[in-house]
Amino acid sequence: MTLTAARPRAAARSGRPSGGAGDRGTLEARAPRRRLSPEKIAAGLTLVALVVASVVSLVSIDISIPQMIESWGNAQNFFERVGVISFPEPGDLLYLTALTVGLVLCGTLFAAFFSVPIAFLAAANTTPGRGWMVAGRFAGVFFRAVPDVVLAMVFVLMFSLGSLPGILAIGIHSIGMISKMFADAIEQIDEGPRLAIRAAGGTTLQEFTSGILPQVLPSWVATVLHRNDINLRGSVILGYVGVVGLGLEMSYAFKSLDYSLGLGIALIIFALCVVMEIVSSVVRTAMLGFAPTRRSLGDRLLRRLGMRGRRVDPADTSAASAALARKMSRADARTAALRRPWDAARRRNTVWGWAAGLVIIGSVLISDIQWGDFVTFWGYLPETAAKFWPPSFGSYDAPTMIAAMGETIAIALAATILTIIASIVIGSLAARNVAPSPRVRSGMRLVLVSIRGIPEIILAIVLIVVTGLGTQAGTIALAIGGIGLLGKLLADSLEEVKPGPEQALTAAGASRLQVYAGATAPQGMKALIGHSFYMLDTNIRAATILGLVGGGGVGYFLLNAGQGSRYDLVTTIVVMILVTVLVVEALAMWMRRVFR
Amino acid sequence: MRELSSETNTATDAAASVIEVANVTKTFGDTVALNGASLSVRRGEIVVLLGLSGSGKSTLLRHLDGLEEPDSGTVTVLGEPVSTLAGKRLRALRGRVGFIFQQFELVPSLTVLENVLTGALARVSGPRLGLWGYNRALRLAALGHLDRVGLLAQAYQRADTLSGGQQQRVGIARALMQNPEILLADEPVASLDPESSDQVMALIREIAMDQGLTVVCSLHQVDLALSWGDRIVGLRHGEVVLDTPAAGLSKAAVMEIYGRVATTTAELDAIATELESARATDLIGATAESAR
Amino acid sequence: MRELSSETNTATDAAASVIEVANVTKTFGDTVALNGASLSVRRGEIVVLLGLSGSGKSTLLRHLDGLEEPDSGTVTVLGEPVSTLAGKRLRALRGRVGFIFQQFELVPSLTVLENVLTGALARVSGPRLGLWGYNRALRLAALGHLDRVGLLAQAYQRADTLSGGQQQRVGIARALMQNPEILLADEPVASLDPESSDQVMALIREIAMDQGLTVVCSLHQVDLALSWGDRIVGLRHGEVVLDTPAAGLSKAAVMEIYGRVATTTAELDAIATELESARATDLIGATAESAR
Amino acid sequence: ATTDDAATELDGASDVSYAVDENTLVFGVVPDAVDTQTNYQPLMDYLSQETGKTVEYHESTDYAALIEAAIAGKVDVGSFSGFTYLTALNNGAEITPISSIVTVEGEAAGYYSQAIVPADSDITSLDEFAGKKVCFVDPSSTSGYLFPSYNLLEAGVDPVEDVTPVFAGKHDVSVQKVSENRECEVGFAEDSEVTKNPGVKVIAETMVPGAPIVMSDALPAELKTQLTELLGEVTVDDIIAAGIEGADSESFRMVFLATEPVDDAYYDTIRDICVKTEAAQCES
Ligand SMILES: Nc1ncnc2c1ncn2[C@@H]1O[C@H](COP(=O)(O)OP(=O)(O)OP(=O)(O)O)[C@@H](O)[C@H]1O
Ligand SMILES: Nc1ncnc2c1ncn2[C@@H]1O[C@H](COP(=O)(O)OP(=O)(O)OP(=O)(O)O)[C@@H](O)[C@H]1O
Ligand SMILES: [Mg+2]
Ligand SMILES: [Mg+2]
Repeated sequence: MTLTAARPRAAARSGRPSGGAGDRGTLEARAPRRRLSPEKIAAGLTLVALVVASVVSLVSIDISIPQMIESWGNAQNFFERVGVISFPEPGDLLYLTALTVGLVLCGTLFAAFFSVPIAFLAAANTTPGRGWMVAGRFAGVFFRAVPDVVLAMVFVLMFSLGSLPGILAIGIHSIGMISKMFADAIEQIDEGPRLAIRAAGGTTLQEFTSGILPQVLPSWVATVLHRNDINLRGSVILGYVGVVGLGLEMSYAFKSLDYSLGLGIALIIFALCVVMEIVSSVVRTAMLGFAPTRRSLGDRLLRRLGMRGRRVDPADTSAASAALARKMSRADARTAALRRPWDAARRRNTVWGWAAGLVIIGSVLISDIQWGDFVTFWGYLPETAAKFWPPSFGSYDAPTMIAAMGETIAIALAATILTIIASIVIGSLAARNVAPSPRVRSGMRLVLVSIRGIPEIILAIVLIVVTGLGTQAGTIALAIGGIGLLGKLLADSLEEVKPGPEQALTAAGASRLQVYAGATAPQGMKALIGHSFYMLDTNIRAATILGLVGGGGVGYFLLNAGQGSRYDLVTTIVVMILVTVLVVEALAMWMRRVFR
Repeated sequence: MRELSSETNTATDAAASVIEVANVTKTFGDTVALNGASLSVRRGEIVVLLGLSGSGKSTLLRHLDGLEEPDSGTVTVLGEPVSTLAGKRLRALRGRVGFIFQQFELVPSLTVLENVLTGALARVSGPRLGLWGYNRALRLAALGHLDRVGLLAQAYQRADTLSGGQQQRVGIARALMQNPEILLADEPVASLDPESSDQVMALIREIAMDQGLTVVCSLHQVDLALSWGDRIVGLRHGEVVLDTPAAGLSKAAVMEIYGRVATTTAELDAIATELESARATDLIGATAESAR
Repeated sequence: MRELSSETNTATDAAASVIEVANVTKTFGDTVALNGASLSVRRGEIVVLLGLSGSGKSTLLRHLDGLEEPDSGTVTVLGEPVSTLAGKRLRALRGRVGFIFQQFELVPSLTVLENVLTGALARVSGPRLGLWGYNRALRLAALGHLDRVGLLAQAYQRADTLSGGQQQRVGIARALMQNPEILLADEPVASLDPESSDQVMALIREIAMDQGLTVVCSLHQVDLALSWGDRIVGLRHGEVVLDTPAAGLSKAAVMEIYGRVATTTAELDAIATELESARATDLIGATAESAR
Repeated sequence: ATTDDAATELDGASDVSYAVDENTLVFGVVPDAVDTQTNYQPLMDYLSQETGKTVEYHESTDYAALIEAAIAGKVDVGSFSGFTYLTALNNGAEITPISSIVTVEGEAAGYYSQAIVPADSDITSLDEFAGKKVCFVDPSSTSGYLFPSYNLLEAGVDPVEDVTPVFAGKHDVSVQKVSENRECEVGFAEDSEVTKNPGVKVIAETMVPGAPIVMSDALPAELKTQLTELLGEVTVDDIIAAGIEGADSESFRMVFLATEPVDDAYYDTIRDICVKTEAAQCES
């Protein structure tokens, strides 16, 4: 022992380079200099510039808190007039709900299906080439630049009134978000496992299904259910294809100032969104391999259904397996192992799988799709397409439109910066690995889904009556609404980071906040950047809420042009939005690459 | 530590013992990872855990830092009941206990230096972002630790671009950065060449001697275990099957921990034939059934 | 192989050589990972790469499977110019070459069995989803490989819940699942206990003998290298500094690869004393300071 | 909410208020009818120039939003549909109509809700709509549902029981679906969309009262008088004469030719419809 104990110094001191003593001067002198790449500096400066621009817009919008407080009485008056919440007839309600959910789900799944190849092309680490990547990203931006309302207006001219044009409108527009989120998730994977499959001689497709898909699936499930939530709330567009769904009923109620009924329907939609949030949470928990916390909502649900695995007596199993080992030959043991045991996980997966399958089949059935339209719609295509070309400014002129675009960007920037600040707090606390307790997480998730559940028109009215019409109300409305989106995206992304480094910091005695700043945030940085730019993108396209509050902007013109069937003007505005959003997307890609 | 001696009065010198594991059992689903394991470690001791892959070494170490909760049994570290501790007190305890992870668990997108600096988090208050969140003294100390493990030149490299052994050494530097009283090391030299292994073990030994650091370390290299450890603890199926001073222990004696006495080829063949014939007779029915 | 002999005519018996690395250099930023490395491996040979942590072992192995592109130099494997190969031919080649990763690189959310089955992807066409995407014969083969590495009982466990050594063995089973002609193993037993290490190395050796498998394997355990390797290749700073048959090689000779010649006990003691005194004087201040 | 000057003056004297402040006029608009390219800027400039106040012009897409703004006193001057005007009144908005905008040379303010059939159809009257698939726009549309319902009821056809209603969502879709004679055999839409499609012919029409320009009763009396003078009977030529830039343009003429004064009674037709059809929109 003494000998070995003496050895250390010799070894330790002969450490790598110029073995000298560890005094401060030489240590510092020997340490390499930190160098920042020029690209990183440029990207950093761009970010700073964007933040400054956002703050400037925010200041110029001149949000006056005292005035809002002064006018708060108006909001109270409004709520007093709302009265007691009421609901449609139960029979009607059930049918409306089933129909709406069915249609919307079909649309979302349609989008999810087509988003996979687009995401594959658009993700930097799976794309076959730069050209494909640009094309994939372009497709995503294009589909989300055309509002679903406009798509519905157009499709109804080519298809019969009914579910099909609605599903297509929802579906095609949703590809824009889903394909982007899918692609971003692919870019965030751990490359190792995929490399292993490449090393085994797997094809690109096999790399994808075996190495990438299992890693992105939790995120994809979250995205699809989140999009379904958005589409459900936006189901008013089904009105344009002659389908009366929940969204349209709600819209009628609000139009006739029947707030009590409108809020009743909003409550139903909210409940549906809560259900989807729970499903999302449960499925992700299982897929991400989180140890189930007894208090989580999903877990309680599972236990109610009796699907939590039975506690196995250790003595029992070890004896059993020993007996098994003794009795069986190797070959038999292997054959026996071909049968996957029905453990808790497998039972759970099977039940969820069947449930999902049934819901999907039910959705297709209730949608009552007129498949024949796929044959006939081609005839309408040239005529409809001709309406969009050549683009024109209608009765407006270019400067008006460009000014509107500028106004849109300013509002979007201002709203985004507010949203980011709030979402980082709420979204982080809604992540299982950041929240101090499951209760806080559930609470924050509820806050997020509730924010999403506030009908736009109610949010708009409350803001109008306290701030007046215009950009002030528009910015605040966007900022509040955005928290529901960004907060959720952020929470989900944070839950997907690798738990190991967090655990290492915990083991070093770091506080919760320190673990967050030291391990969770650096791993989630890429996602935060991506999602924040997506938020900006969404705000630039946000037309409805700005339209409601008289906030102006180019999106309002777009909706009006669609409403007035001025498709040549629609083309012009879509192109303007497209170009802007493409710039945002390009910036996002750059940032994500630099700050990976 | 006073509490400890009254609570868990084991055969060893309790007054000086800084780690007390009593009858800890832990199962994951159907897997029994620890099965009534007990262990007592005195201050300044270097205890080496040996055992087959999957025998529960990592699980035991994780219990010592409160990273797992035992199904039953108690874990007491530095006088604190780890398994029931929470919040500030648990953090404070963890700050005094360094942990070197088998899979390194570095933050991949941070630089090596930043990773090492996170080891100092228990000593600073509030969250730290980036390198400049830490003061100069801490940065220098971190560079010192990096130098000690031979990675000064890599200080500003991203952690995920390091070689396996380099990553492992960053993990070691991070744990040392804590200035721990107890070091829990889960196969700290598995990815290191013999030279670097020796250096690291020597470094750990040196700190143990100088500062009374207590070390519990799982190792796969019996030679290293015998030359650097004060005590060898053998685990098998989550049970402690050996607990003896390292001095004078022979390698052959240690190898018995691994359960399978080296079998000859002839013996192996015999077993194979026996199994083959067993399969051919009574078991076929059973298998066919279970395969259905 | 006929192509190969005409293309890269090295000093070794080219006709039988299945791996030819000629003058490969690879830098990452400022780091020179490989510096004109050359290597030639004959069919059925077991070559062990030794070298300090960071000396370029993993990088060299990755070049052999086309996972890195050399800055200069050529790599020829099974007669194919790996570094310029792409698409179908590269995939076909990779299908014939198994790779065991230092960091395992399992798909964390998949079961162990599914992970092993991905080793068969080159043999099936089209994407596979889930367990039932593979036919019974493949599943049985995968279970066989799992059994061989002692993990049959863990077949349906999620890969990320395995112990370190268990994960490593899954990586080995996956590579074996390929029925490779060449096995590139990056520290395949680093996380394994001596018993399991020996078993795994014996298994590899057995396959090499029976089926003419060629193995290039990086190891940190010199003993293992000497007992299982046919040839030892030493790397230092990305250069090949030793390339010699293992038979008859002494451990001390091998240790020289690690740069520092093994010192005698007397010498060590002298150095220790010297350092001790140095620490006692001027260095104490520095230590105290850096600890603050 | 009456046109009685004395009453308004009394109101005004007791609590005068502006949406923002005394130097600003907030003009809120919800585009009525289908042509939503509401290029009212020259009118705003005119108003600003004549009153010496800054005019804030806000276009909203939703009647409810503007009604609530009006109720909360957050608009000074506004323009929305006739129906909306009544709804706003019913919900407690204190507003007074001034005038309505004329967009077609030689015609009165307002537009037409037309009953249409395919061009080759031999249906000539509304009572023949019974038992048919009838295209409406949507249940909240004035000219696309409420007026048609009223007209059908007058013709002895129950718009819910006696026909198969189809909601097309938009006026042009309603016209197109009728012209195809597949999903809808007959239908209703607004005149401006009907004229665009030669595939349909009009068999009946009803004039829908034009959207009123209203002002808040809370404004001071002299300002209300001034607004009534400025907006009551103004033509595009008056605005051009006042030297407003951009007024002499095609795009402005398209949406604004002149205003004609209207009063509360002008909307009695709609009140009548409310009673007859028991439309949800009319309830408060
Ligand atoms: N992607 C990369 N970016 C930057 N440097 C890299 C990258 N990959 C490897 N290196 C550097 O190249 C050198 C050789 O790495 P390599 O992984 O080949 O070492 P190794 O011999 O396998 O070491 P070990 O035994 O520790 O695994 C190391 O200094 C490493 O930091
Ligand atoms: N989260 C988990 N879920 C299920 N099983 C687990 C989990 N963690 C560990 N196990 C199982 O517990 C057993 C002990 O694992 P442990 O990691 O303690 O082994 P170990 O002795 O460290 O092995 P190695 O030397 O291979 O690292 C293993 O069989 C492992 O599969
Ligand atoms: Mg372990
Ligand atoms: Mg390596």
